[in-house]
This record gives sequence, C-alpha cells and structure tokens, in this order.
Amino acid sequence: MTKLAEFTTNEHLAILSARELRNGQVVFAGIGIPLLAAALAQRAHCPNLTILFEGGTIGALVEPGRLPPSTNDQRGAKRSNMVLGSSEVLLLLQRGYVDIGFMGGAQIDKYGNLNSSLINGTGNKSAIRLPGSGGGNDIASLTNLMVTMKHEKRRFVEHVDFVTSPGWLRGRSTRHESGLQSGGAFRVVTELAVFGFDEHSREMKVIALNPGVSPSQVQENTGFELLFDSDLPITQLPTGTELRILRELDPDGVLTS
Amino acid sequence: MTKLAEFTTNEHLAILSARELRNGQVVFAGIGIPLLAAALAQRAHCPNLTILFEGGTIGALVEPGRLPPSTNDQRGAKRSNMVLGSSEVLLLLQRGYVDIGFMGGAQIDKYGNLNSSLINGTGNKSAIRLPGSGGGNDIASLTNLMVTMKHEKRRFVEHVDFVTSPGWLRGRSTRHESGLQSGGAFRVVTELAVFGFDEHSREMKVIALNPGVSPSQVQENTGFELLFDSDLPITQLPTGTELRILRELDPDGVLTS
Amino acid sequence: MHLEKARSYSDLRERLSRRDRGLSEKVMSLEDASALITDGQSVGIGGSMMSRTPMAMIWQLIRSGRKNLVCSRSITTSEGDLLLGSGLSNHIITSWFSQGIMWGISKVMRMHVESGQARYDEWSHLAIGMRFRAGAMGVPFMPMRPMLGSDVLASRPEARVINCPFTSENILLVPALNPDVAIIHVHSCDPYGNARIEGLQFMDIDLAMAADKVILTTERIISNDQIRRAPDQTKIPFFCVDGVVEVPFGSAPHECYGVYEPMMNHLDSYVRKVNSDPIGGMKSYLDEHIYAPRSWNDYLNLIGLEEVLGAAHRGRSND
Amino acid sequence: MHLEKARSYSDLRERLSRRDRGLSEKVMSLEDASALITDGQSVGIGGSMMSRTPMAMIWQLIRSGRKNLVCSRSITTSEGDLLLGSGLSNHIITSWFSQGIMWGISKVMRMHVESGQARYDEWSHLAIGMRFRAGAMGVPFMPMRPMLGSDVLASRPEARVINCPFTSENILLVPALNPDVAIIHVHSCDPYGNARIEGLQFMDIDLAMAADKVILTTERIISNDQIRRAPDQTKIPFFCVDGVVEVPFGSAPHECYGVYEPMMNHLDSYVRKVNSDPIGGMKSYLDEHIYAPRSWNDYLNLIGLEEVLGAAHRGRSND
Repeated sequence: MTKLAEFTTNEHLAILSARELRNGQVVFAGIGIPLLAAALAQRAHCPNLTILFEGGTIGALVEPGRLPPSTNDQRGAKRSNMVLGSSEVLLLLQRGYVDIGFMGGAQIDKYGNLNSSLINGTGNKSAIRLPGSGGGNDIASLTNLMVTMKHEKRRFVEHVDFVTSPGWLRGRSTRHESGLQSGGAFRVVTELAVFGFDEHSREMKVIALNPGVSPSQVQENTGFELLFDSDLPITQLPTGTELRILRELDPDGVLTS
Repeated sequence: MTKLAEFTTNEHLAILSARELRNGQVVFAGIGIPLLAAALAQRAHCPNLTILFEGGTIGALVEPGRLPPSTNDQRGAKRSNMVLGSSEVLLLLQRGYVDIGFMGGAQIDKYGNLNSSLINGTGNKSAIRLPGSGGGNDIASLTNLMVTMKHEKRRFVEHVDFVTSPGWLRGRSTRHESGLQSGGAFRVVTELAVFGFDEHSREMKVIALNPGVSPSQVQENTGFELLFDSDLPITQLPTGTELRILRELDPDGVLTS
Repeated sequence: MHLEKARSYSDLRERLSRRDRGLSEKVMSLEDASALITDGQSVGIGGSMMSRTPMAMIWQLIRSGRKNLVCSRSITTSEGDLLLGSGLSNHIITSWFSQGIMWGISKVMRMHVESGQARYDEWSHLAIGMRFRAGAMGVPFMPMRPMLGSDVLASRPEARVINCPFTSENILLVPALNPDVAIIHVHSCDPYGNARIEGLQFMDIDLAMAADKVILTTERIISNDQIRRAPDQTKIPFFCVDGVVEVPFGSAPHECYGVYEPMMNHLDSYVRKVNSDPIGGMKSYLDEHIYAPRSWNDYLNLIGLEEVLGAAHRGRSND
Repeated sequence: MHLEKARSYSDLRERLSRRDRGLSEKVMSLEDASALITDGQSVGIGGSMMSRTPMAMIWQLIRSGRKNLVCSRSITTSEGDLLLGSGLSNHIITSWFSQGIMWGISKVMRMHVESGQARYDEWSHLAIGMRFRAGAMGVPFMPMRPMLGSDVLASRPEARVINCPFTSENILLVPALNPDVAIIHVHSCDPYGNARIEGLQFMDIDLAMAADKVILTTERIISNDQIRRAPDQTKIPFFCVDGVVEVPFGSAPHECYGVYEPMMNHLDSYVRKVNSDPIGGMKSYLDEHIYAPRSWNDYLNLIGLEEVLGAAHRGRSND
C-alpha cells in the first residue's frame, strides 16, 4: 500500500479526472490523460461509460497495455462498437449525444477558454505557432468540457492570447450570446485542485483542494484571481485500486510518467 | 424478322429512348421504360453506360429476366458497383456526376414541366391527388432530363396543373432565374415523335418523327402548339437486335406489354 | 395550415440530455415497444418503397390503437394505406405515396387526402433526406438546390429561399425534421441496439440520429461481441436506440435485402381488395390481417408459408 | 490576405461535366499519377493524423518537383513537414498541425509559418469536415455551430455568421471546399476506382466527392467482380476516380487500418532529425529518403524490413 501510494503527477491527474465521470455518460476523450482517465473510470466505477474518440471510434475498448498512440488510429478503433467518419463523430456532439468533452490544455484563462493555437510575441520573444484546434474547438463549443493540465502560472492566465477552444468567453452570458447555446467549461483538474466555474460570473472557482495544498498555494500558481468555494473539501488520495488499474492500462507509463 | 418487327408501343418507346443515350454517360433511370431503355442501350451501343437507381444503386447490373419491381429494392442493387443511401445518390446529381435523368411522365406541358402531384378539379370533376414527386423533382432540377411517355392530348397540355418536376418553367430564362442553374428538359420520346426544346423560347419542338407519323398527327394529339424543326428526320424502325435484347431483358413483357 | 417548425437547439439538446444513453439492454416485445409511442406524436418510418418497412411495428401500433401520428418517410407505399385506413396517422410527410410502382394510384390515399381527412405534405425525395439529415446533424436546416421554381416548393411555406452569402445564388433551405420517434427495421443488432443494415440504407441512419427516440425491429439479435468484431459494419450506434424487438420477417409483405423479396401475391390481393373498396376493403383487411392474428407469426401464416418461403428463397439466392 | 472562395455552381458543374466518368481502367504508375497535378493547384489529402496518409503519392510529388500546392487535410502530421520542407506546398488548410501527438510542436511547421514563408489556415476539425461535405454535396456552404465566439472564427473571414431564418439563432456557414485534386490511400479498389476503405473513414468519402479529380493509391487492386459481390462495401465510386496506383505499404511510415500500424522507430528518428535542425535535418531527410531511393520499395527498405514487417504484424494481429 505504501508503495502503491506513491504516484506521478500524471497518475494523480488521471485519477482525479476519472472521479468526475459518472456511470452512463458518453464521453469524448482526447489523447493522453483524458483517454486514460476515461478508461480508468470505466474499470473503476463507471462500467457503463461510453468513450468516443476523435478518429471516429464509438464505444472504444481500451485494453490494458495497448493504449493507442492517438485517438485517430486503428488501435483505438478495434473492438469498439462502431467506427464512423471524423465529421460524423463530431456531429454526434453537435446533435447532443455526448455529455462530457474531455481534453488536456496548454493555456487556460479565468473563463475556461483554452489556447492551443498561438502564443503572442512580447518584447524580444517572438510569437509561437502552436498546433491548433483539432477537434478542441468543436468539443469545447458543444459539450460540458473537462480539462486536465499541469498547474503552472504561465498556463493559468488572465486572458489567453487566442481563444482556440471556447470556455465562457468573456464571462457571464457572453458564451450564449455568441451563439454557443450548449455546454461550457465545467471542470478543470490539476495536481493542486479541482475547479468549477461560478454560475453567474463564469469565473474559475476552486471547488476542492488536493491533499496538502493550501488555497494560497493554488492562488500563487495562478495568473489571475481565483474564486474559492466557501466549503472546500480535500480530495481523496489515489487509492490502491485506482493506481493498480491505471498501471495495468499503462504498464510502461507512456502517458503517466 | 417480320415476326420481330412487330412491337408494342412500350417496346418502341424503350428503343427510341435507348438511342438517345451515349456511351460513357451516367444515367439516373426511373422504373419502367427508362430502366429498360438504359439496360438496352448498355447492351446495344453503350457498353460503358453507368446506370443509377433512386434506391441508392450505382452502376446497376440489370440482368435478363430479373427486372427489379422498383428502383428502390434489392433486385436492382445486387451485383452493382456500389450502394449508397438515398440522399447520397441524389446528392451525386446535385454535385453533377450524372449526365442524364430519365423518367416517365403522367402530364407534361410545352416547357417540359411534369406533373405527378395533382390534377385540378374542373366542373363536376373533383381534383385527383397523384402520388407526387419522389425523386422526380430532384432529377428534373439537377440533370438534363429525358422523358418518355405515351402521346395523348390530355397528357400534353399547355400548362400542367402543378409543376412537380421542373422543365423550363415558363420558358426563356425563367428556369435559370428561379435558381436552377443546371440541366433542363432535354428530350421527350413518344410513340409519335422525338422532341427537343427550342434553345431560346424553350418551347417543345419536334425534332424527329416516327415512321408513318405526320406532323399534323403529332400536333392533333398535343394540347398546345408545337414547334417543328425545319429538317425532320424519320426515326429508324426498331431493329431485330434491339427487339431481341429487349425481350431477353423482359421476357414476360412486364414493362413492355 | 399548421406549419411544422425546426425545433430550437435548446429544446433538441434538452430532450436528448434526458435520454438513457448507456450501454444497457433494450430488448422488448412489440407490444412494449408500441407503448413508447403516444397519440399525436411525430414518427419517422425507416426503409423506402417496399424495402425494410417496419411493418411489424406498424401492425402492432394499429393493434395498440395509437391515433393521429404525424408520419414521415422517404417514399410511402402500402404501409401508408394502413396508416391512414386505420387512423394511426392523419398526416403524412413524404415525397411519393402510392401502393407501389405497379399498382397506380392508391385509392386509399386518394380518399383520405382528397376528402381532407388526412394531410399529405409533399417534398422532393432529396428534401425529405436533407430534412432528416439536418435533424441528425443538430442544425436547423440544410441547403439544397432542387425544388426551386416548382409548385412542390410553392406548396411548402416551411422552406425558405435565401441568397447565398458566398455565391449570391438562390439556395433553398429546408428545415430540420426531428421526429419524436423513429421506427426502423434492420438486419441485425445487439441487445443494446448497435445495428447493422445490409444493402440499401435509404435514409435510416440520418433518421435514427435525428429522432428523439428510436425503436428497432430486427431480423435477428446478435451478440455485442459479434458487433465488436467488425465495428465498421455498425450503422446505428446503441446510444440512440431505445427499444430492440426481434421480429423475423418483420418487413413482410415488403422485402429485407438479402433475406427476402416482397411478397407480391399478398400485395396484389391486398391492392385489389382496398382499391375496389377503400373503406370496406380496408376494414376487412384490418380485421382479418391486423386485429385477428394472435401474433406476428400468425399474420405471416395468413400471407402463407409458400409465399413467405418463396420470398426468402428469392431474397437469398439471387446474387 | 487572399480569401479562398466557394466556387460558383456553374463552374463546379462545368468542370465535372468534362470529366471522363465511364467505367474505364485507370491503373497507372506513381509517376504518371503525379503528372495529373500541376503547380499551384489545391490538393485535398486523405486520411488523418498518422492514418492512411497517401505518403507514396506525396513522396512522388516531391520527387516530381511539384511546387506551391494549397493542401487541405483534416489533421496534419509529419507529411505536413514534408509538404512545407520540400516546397511542395506553401499553404496548408487544416485543423491541427504537428508531427504527431507524442512529439510536441513541429519545428518545421513553426519555422515555415512563423517566418511567413508558408500559410497555415486553421479551422476547427468539424469545419474542415463540413467544408469538404458542402463540396461533396454541390452546395456552397454547410451550417454548423462550433467556432462561434472563438478566435478560430475571428481569424477566418471566409466563414459567415447568419441569423437562422427558422430559429433566429446564430449559425455559422462555412464555405464549400472543392479541391482541384484529392489524393487518397485506400485498402483496395478495382481498376476502375471502385474503392473500399476499412475501419476509420475520416473525411475521405466527402473529399473524394468534392474534388475535381481523384487519385487513389491502394494497398492492392481487386477485380470488379469482387466489388460487385459486396457493393455495400464500396466507399468511393469509380466515376469520381481519375487515377489508380497500386502501392503496398503506401502509407508508410504511417498506418493503414488492419494492415500495418505506424512505424514509430522511423518516425522517432525523423522527428529527432528535423526538430534538431529544421533546415539541414529536413534537407538530409529529403535527400536520403525521398530523392535518393529508386522506388517506393527502396524507400521502405530504408525504413527497414524489420520495422515494416513489425508494423504489419501489429496491424494485422491485434483484433
């Protein structure tokens, strides 16, 4: 048990994220921690969780030791319930079949907007062209979005340089006014805390702290002023069962090391 | 040969129609004479003719003695090159993959508009609800349309009661102005004559007479004033080969009796 | 005239969010499935012409006494007569309505529609397809080019012509059609509803995705393991399916690709009966073939063993 | 900035009407196929990420010295590096551009795009799909809901937001994308171009229907008789295909569903080489792996027999 209780940050993120999923949900999972977390949830407490991949896989069967290298390839599709064209799988989100969109993030702001397109140049630093949206914009536009990422001040910024995947845009009703009538940023999971968004202002809000983390520590590592729930529970440490399942899924630590 | 040279009206229509098709064309064929004519053309002079059916069949193989009961069923689809959804096959027309749309008609007017929806009531006769468009409107809107039908005055009218499948609408550029940018009524084949449409006025015009038919006979059987080409060839009688192929295709005379 | 409308996105999402979309077993009887549909709902019907018509489901809905459904289908044939003749529907949205190609105009359709007892909204075939497709995609309309200039469009104020913001052309927008329920007959599916359709697909995939609820009848139920061995053969995913009913020959007297061809002797005698007397003939057909049989197999028995097996022989052997 | 535009319908129809759509044989060499594409054309690329990328065709186009293509693809990975690094393309329309999930940002992409040598038009993944779909359907646009409110939309003046005439919502219209040529790798096709794609389809069917010209590379050529035995397995019809090239392992070092998995050792060494030196490393990869080999099989030999067969073993055995 003592041995098992040691875990990497990525393992922690996967476990905390998995706990946010509910049985019976349909989850669109991106590659990396989201994929792993969804597979863990399915084996731990959501036997009836349906996992979708961007490449067109419906009801994926993620097999221990055989994690796909991306969500657009055959390893993710084999032994699934259905494979579809790429547009069709995103149209399922648009139609509303999917409860949760789940992805990693490079840069997030206080309204849950994500940037994976462009870092502006400043001073003597030139701009950086990032890979771009992929399905990220679609997922964030159409589902209740969960994001998991490492908690660094430079990643948690007041305003992202470029809104690739929309959260609550400029807060309050701005998302709805833009024409995005459904979904929105729902959860952010980091190694420090779990975040939701204020129902009215739509600003990011700490809703649970990870063991040993103080509110000020979260704030210090964040580039904007956070809201804190009045009642702040402490998340449970990863259990032996969670770690065991995770390590069966990813024995080589491809995604969790 | 004498024996073979006797033929039914439907056989005559199928043969005259088949001759209008060219090798290499892609033809969307309706049930009945169009289907038979396309199959005949393929075996007679267009080995490289591609036949599409409304049900979703691409490159149909019409086998002698096995004519399908409709163009929406399995008998038409088996041993074809591809089967598609019903929308997809009509979208091929919209994209432009299809040269000729080919169907029968119940009522046609001088601009080649077809009615298969509604006969207005007149005097003590009440209105008649006909089956409707099916793919007819789509085919007529998107392709160069060939129509084959029996030549009766009540079927060749000045204006159809209801434009189900658009020909040249009200003539001249009215079709184009409505937004229909492609296709248009191209040929009408009856047991009396073969018709085209005037390039400018878009009125129906006799372009060939069948053997033994006089221009006045065609006009007398038509409910509007016809144009006549200055040079009026006489169509060739059905040949022995054409009749033989046709009778192999439809040995029980299901479509041709 | 009441105009159907494209539903608002929030309504569409709200209804879908309430559905159970988990991988759960949905196998039920025809009777239980019929209880998923209530009077007056809008029902999309799978298949086309005489192919993969969900006849057993329609047969059961008539027996269960459902009324006034608004029924939509790509192309409507003899099942449409039954819908109107039984009172199951009084409003049909389709592109073509007859008993089948070989029998001319349906006297049953004419009587109901010409008298104003029933409404027949005519769209082009592609328009019906694009309406289901918009519904499947979660958008309020689809653009298309046919119907412009015709009286089919003039009769359908539900559609809109716009000037294309990209090309300045006239483009027709047809509104999404999201039926309350879809009833679809498939070749096989697993107990969760992962379904395979062989051969002609018609508009069934779009219809399944568009509807708020989907009932599948299937020639046979297969295992989820079979499904997972060839996931690219699955045409309808389980999470849009609410009921699965195993009904061999569930499209009779219509056909099911590769399994049976249409049962033409039965259809011929049906057409003679109702076209000679659209009221009495229909009543007698309903009494004898729909209300009287104790089960679907009893109905098949009325069609006749020889006819059913002959259709199966032709359906399976002609490739 | 030059804005791509949806082509007019008359132009679309005119170009299509001139194509040979008869059932004729189109089997040719990679070299002959590359002659079907001219400098500056817009080319849609099939597959996605590291799956069914038409690598052999891209390899040949570089060897044939084609320049300045405008390339569109759902998701762009290491083949995108080669497009830019070789000068084959200077304008990429896609939703995501990296070398693959596991290697971070492509230094080659960064260098070309940040310096302004090349243009990367970013759309959402669904937007790319809907643009191909509109092109495939012969309509000038498709409606969709994502991208609203984001800077992805703000950067794409080619798209339009309208007020829906049915529901009064904001709806995004994305313009049709009809490439001059599509290059697509498939599992099998007949000499006429009737093609089968197993497993993940990505956007390839829409792309094939949208393009003015289609070149298929295929793992193997099968007979038309095989095609006709299972017409519901045909995914691309012959009449939109202009060239068929048989190239086993034609997606290497990417994967082909059920045939081979990606060749990760080769990709790893490729990425190390070009990311450490986006100019010199790319030049050396092009020289050694693209210009030097006498044939595609020679290129496979450079990847290495063990790697190729290992990928095939994993691709075929893991179901």
